[in-house]
Amino acid sequence: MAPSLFCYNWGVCARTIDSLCKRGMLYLEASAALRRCRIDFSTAELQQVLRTMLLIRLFEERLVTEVQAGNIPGMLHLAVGQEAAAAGVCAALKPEDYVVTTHRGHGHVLARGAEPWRVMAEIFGRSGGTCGGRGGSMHVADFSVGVICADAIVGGCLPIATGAALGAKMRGEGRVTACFFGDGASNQGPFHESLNLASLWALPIVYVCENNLYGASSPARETLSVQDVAVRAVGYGIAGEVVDGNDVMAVAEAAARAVEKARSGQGPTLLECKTYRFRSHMEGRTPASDPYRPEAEVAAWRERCPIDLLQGRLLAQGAVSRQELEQMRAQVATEVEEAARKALESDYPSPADALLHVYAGEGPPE
Amino acid sequence: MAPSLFCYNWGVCARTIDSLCKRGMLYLEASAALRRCRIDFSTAELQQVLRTMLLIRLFEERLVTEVQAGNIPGMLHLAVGQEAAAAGVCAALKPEDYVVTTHRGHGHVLARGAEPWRVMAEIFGRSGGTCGGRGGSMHVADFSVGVICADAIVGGCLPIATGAALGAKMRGEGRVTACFFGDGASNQGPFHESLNLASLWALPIVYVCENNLYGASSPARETLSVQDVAVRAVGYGIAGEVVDGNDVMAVAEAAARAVEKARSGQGPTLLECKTYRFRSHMEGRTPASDPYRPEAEVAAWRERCPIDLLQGRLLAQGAVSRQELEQMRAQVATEVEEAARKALESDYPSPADALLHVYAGEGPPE
Amino acid sequence: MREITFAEAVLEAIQEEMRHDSRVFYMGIDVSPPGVGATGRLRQEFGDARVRLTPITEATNSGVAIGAAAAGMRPIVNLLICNFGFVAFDQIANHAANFHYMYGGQASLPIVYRQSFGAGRAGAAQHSSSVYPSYLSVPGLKIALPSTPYDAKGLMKSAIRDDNPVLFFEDGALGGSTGPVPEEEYLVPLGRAEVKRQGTDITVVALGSMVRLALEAAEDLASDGIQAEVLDPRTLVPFDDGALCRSVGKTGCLVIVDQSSRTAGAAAEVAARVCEDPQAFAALRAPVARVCCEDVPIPFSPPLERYVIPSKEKLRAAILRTVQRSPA
Amino acid sequence: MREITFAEAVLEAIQEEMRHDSRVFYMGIDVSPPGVGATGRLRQEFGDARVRLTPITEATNSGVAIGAAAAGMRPIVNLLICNFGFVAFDQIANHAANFHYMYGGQASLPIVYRQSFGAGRAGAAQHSSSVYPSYLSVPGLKIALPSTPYDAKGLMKSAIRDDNPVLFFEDGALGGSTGPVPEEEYLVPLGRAEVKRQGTDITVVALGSMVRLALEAAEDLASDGIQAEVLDPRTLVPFDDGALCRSVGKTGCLVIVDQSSRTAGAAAEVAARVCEDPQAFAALRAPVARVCCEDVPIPFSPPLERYVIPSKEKLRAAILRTVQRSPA
Ligand SMILES: Cc1ncc(C[n+]2csc(CCOP(=O)(O)OP(=O)(O)O)c2C)c(N)n1
Ligand SMILES: Cc1ncc(C[n+]2csc(CCOP(=O)(O)OP(=O)(O)O)c2C)c(N)n1
Ligand SMILES: [Mg+2]
Ligand SMILES: [Mg+2]
Repeated sequence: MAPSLFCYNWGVCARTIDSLCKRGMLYLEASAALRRCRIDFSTAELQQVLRTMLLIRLFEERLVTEVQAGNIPGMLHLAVGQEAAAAGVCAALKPEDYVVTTHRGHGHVLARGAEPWRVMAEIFGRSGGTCGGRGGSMHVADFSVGVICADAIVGGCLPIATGAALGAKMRGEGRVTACFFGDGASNQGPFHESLNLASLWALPIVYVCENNLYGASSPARETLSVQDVAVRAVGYGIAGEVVDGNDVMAVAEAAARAVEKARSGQGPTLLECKTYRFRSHMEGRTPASDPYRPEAEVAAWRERCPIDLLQGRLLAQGAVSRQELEQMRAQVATEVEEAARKALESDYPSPADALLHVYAGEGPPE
Repeated sequence: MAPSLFCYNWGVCARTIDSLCKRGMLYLEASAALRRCRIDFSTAELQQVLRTMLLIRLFEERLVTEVQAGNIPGMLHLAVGQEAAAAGVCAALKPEDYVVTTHRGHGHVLARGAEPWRVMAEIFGRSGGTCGGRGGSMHVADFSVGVICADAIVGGCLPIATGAALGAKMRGEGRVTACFFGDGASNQGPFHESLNLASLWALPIVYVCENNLYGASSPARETLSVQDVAVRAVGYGIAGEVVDGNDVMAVAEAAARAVEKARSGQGPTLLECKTYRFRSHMEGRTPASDPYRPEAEVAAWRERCPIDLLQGRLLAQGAVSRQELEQMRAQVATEVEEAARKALESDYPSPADALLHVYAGEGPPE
Repeated sequence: MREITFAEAVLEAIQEEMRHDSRVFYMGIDVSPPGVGATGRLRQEFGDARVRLTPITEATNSGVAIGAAAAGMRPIVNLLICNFGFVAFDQIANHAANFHYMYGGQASLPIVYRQSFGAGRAGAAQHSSSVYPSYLSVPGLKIALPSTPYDAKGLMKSAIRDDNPVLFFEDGALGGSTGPVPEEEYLVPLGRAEVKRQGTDITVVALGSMVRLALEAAEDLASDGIQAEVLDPRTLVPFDDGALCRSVGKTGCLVIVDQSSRTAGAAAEVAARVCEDPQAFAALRAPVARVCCEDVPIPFSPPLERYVIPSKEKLRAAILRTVQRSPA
Repeated sequence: MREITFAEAVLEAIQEEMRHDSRVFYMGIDVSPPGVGATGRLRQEFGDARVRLTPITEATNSGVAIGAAAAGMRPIVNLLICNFGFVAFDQIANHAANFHYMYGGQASLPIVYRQSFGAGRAGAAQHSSSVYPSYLSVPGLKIALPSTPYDAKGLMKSAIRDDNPVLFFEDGALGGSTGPVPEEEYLVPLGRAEVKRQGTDITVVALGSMVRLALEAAEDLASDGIQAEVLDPRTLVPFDDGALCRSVGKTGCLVIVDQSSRTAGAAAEVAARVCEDPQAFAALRAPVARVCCEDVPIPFSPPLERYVIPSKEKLRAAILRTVQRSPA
């Protein structure tokens, strides 16, 4: 039987988010709860986290250009605005840990340290991509950095992540698995089944729900029967926690607690990051400002850009100067430029290779 | 958004059950909480409920004889010991309400007033059966008494019941749906998805979990990550309640509350009845006293036979005499005898009829 | 006659049937706010109660339709891309398909499950499959798969009026394609194939967007003196055996072009039906050919994807090979 | 040679492979307490960590196997009756099947999914299906379907050692049947059919318990002067095309007897393979016959059930009809 500890850590800040979310909006200034985190991070660490968020942002903004230039086949789901969840959670992981993600996974694989050009090449369908161009934007797995699944069936990744955690536990490797998914996915059956199992078996896993308030065009208020996904932890006797998902320090702190718990054998945590995507569900399909999202809501969340929040805080603390920030941004921009160039130089895979790798350990099917 | 009322009504009695369940056992004498119910039922009603339980019991005991006589093909799952949940919940329903059940559904369809001989004929595979012999023991649906589904895929009946509730609501018929399922089913994805949806749409449905502490040979303590299934109501913002499932008055009272709530548009309830089956998961397969269940546990629950409990109470109250009880039992025994006779007289369907009814509104497939 | 798109035609069918029968309702994860997009239009006309936005729970949505149908409604469920429908496979194959039969005909289930399918748009392996073969072996389901706006509208109306669960497969490549659709009401019955082009030398059975491919290939080959007959089954269940066997009886040659996998795809069943029919078999003068998706998950990268899906060139080659193999 | 049951043979295979490779583990809803029954024996030997009792969550169990395999383990998942496996269809068809390919070969998934199938025991529609055709059209899965204890053990061992998801279908009618199984270790490779009886007049392709039916029918017919060759594919994916076409090339007649549905069942694919192979097709002298389950959900009542499933009489009739139709 799993430990039936339930710590529904919902701080002042989260409560504010909640009451604002109820009205479909969120206005939030730096609160006491936000400031509290400062002490736990070194300046170097914070700079690293900021750099990760910047990389994700500029990488994805580049994708907007590239999709317009016709370089990206298929569907493209960006996480612009949600960088704090990716950067914060991954900051709490070790290199040997596993990450499982979804159709909206560029940020996660970049935060794990994948080579940006290979991720971009994958999105372009090139042979240099992390999956040799077979997966594309929705499937940017990169096993070399522990991202062992990028799954585009909503809810489908949770059992797989749970299995990775089981495998790690059985092998006694001390690895933790972080499983990213959306608010929409939290209504799917596999969410329920996976959390039940992880609780029973005290698996080393952190379920990270990026609650961006929408599943495609569906508002969570019409599809999710509770205010907070995290409250569902009660139903599995595990820890649940809501954090401000745009506050990378809050995310990192909560993630560090959950990861530590998982690694020390105390089982899973359900960590909910309240956040928002600045762009459409999918590039191209719907206008950037979706008809289903009130303009004021979008604007309010844009005000709470996770990158601006952290930069503002670092500046206020005197931990960085404006000049250093500009320098960092310029470096990252160059890196992204370089990634795009290299990705575009990579060839398309040769057509007949399509018949390879259907089965492991074999050539093409006869 | 659904009403987020949560009333986790866990009375003295339930708490006792809980702590005993934790040790895999339950000893319980009539408690204050049990006695409290008395006032709400007329003697006539209680006698009716008792009669229903007796019918189910004697009917199923007859099936044991019949299976040994070779009259029952296939698998046979009995609910001997669980009669209070069926009788109590159905006592709270109106004739036009819907009931959805599982592989262990004889009690539910009988409690709804199905003709016993037709249910038995179905179990024997005869043409007089409620489904003409096509369903058998695991599928004893009888639409004439509102049992519109008897489903043998664990968890599969919950979405269907939810749909019936939606249909009733859309048609504005004021019907309530009662959906029976087991503790095992509560871990399946459709449980989660269905409760979420029913909450969002405030559907007129009562989810009745008969927690008999085992799913086939699996103890709930190894497969269910929480003590009480009902606590999962929290995750959907609906009411959850645990009752002593062997106390038919407690069940009926809680069910009446939940049904009333559903009928008046206040949405679903998750009602958990703690109970126990006296016999094996399946007749024949494993010995009657299963190797996986401690003998003392079985004995303790047998002490708490729901029929004995109610009879004892009625006698203590002076609401019935021993003689009346014996008379009732004799009447029911005759009824069951009659049912078996009639069922055995019913022909097997003629083989070529197997090709009928694949599609509605058509003859056999060409 | 006016021309409308395939997607419009399907929507019109739903709209008309919803007007015509108040028991018909729509549910799915794709329902937009009132007024926005196609489903938004439906929502505006019929209200939130009859055009229901659901959570992303395909399994439960499919089961809810069963219960609602048993309670007297006539639901239409949109599962969107057919790979998502696999999440609901149990509800459809174990529950919906068996319900009427298992309960001895006590109730019928008038349900339409919409699903889109097909590759060619870089959707990768989880968004590009053509999964109807997996349902084809499940008795109790009907399966429609139209190739034109006209058929789409007529079949959707029949599907909604049918008292059984009907899987309605929409070829993703056709959504924006246009074709003539009369203003006045009509139905296309389930179970009736259509010869989309008359021919004498070879029968090409084609489904969905493959019909257009087949028609183009047939036109090309006409100049080589080969007259291909293009037969569109339109529904896979019920299947119009008569039309198939008549055509093959006439031409003596059979090629099937289909987007589902070569192994155990829809083409296998078509081939089997011809080979077990004594007349059709007797008429068959050359081996049957299947032009299908290669037996691989659909790859993302466009050059790879193009390589594994059926093309006019592959079809043309298969037709030529088959005709050449047939002793005149 | 000693004789053991089919069920024992499968268990022995699992036991041996678990001893041989510590990454192999077992999970399912059927795991009994240590010592009780077959899985209880496994649990006693290998402990709770390697023989894991799960909740009744087939979808998640199947997905957990994917993750565990990606993390270096070699899981065996028991889904029990194949209808329950439909609950896991998404995880198997959308995830397990695509994983290796979609991620460009970065990882392999050595998983065995056990499922039992078949009618004849009054299990009714939700416990009697033979669902392998639904997976047959999904590339990326292998499918084994043994007919004897010998094959069961040898194929299970190969399946466990294979680096791909293998669906292992066990015919429910065979569990208690016995047959010779050597004490010493051996493997039966995936993808190799076996001629279970030599014959010259007709090829009978049979799967699972239908092999015994076919052998009996063949013996009966031998006295009528008809020599039937009984071919057991043993695995459906990979499929031994060579063996099939060789046999039909020799006999010129083909009957397939299978418990899955007539429409789009395994028999359709077997028929299609023969009809598209130029040599085999040229040899074919009579229409192909399918002796399968009727296209109905399996009814509960035994007289109804017997009517819809394949029988020796139906097979015998089909063989006779086919041979009579073939011009000598
Ligand atoms: C099973 C399934 N149903 C539907 C879809 C289509 N779809 C892709 S993303 C998406 C929204 C998912 O919402 P959420 O889980 O909140 O993640 P987000 O996109 O917001 O990151 C939908 C409906 C899908 N991919 N899989
Ligand atoms: C999806 C599925 N998996 C497994 C089974 C086999 N099975 C039949 S009943 C049962 C136990 C169900 O347990 P529970 O839900 O607690 O109901 P109970 O039998 O105790 O009434 C199992 C595992 C099934 N019928 N369906
Ligand atoms: Mg979301
Ligand atoms: Mg139970």
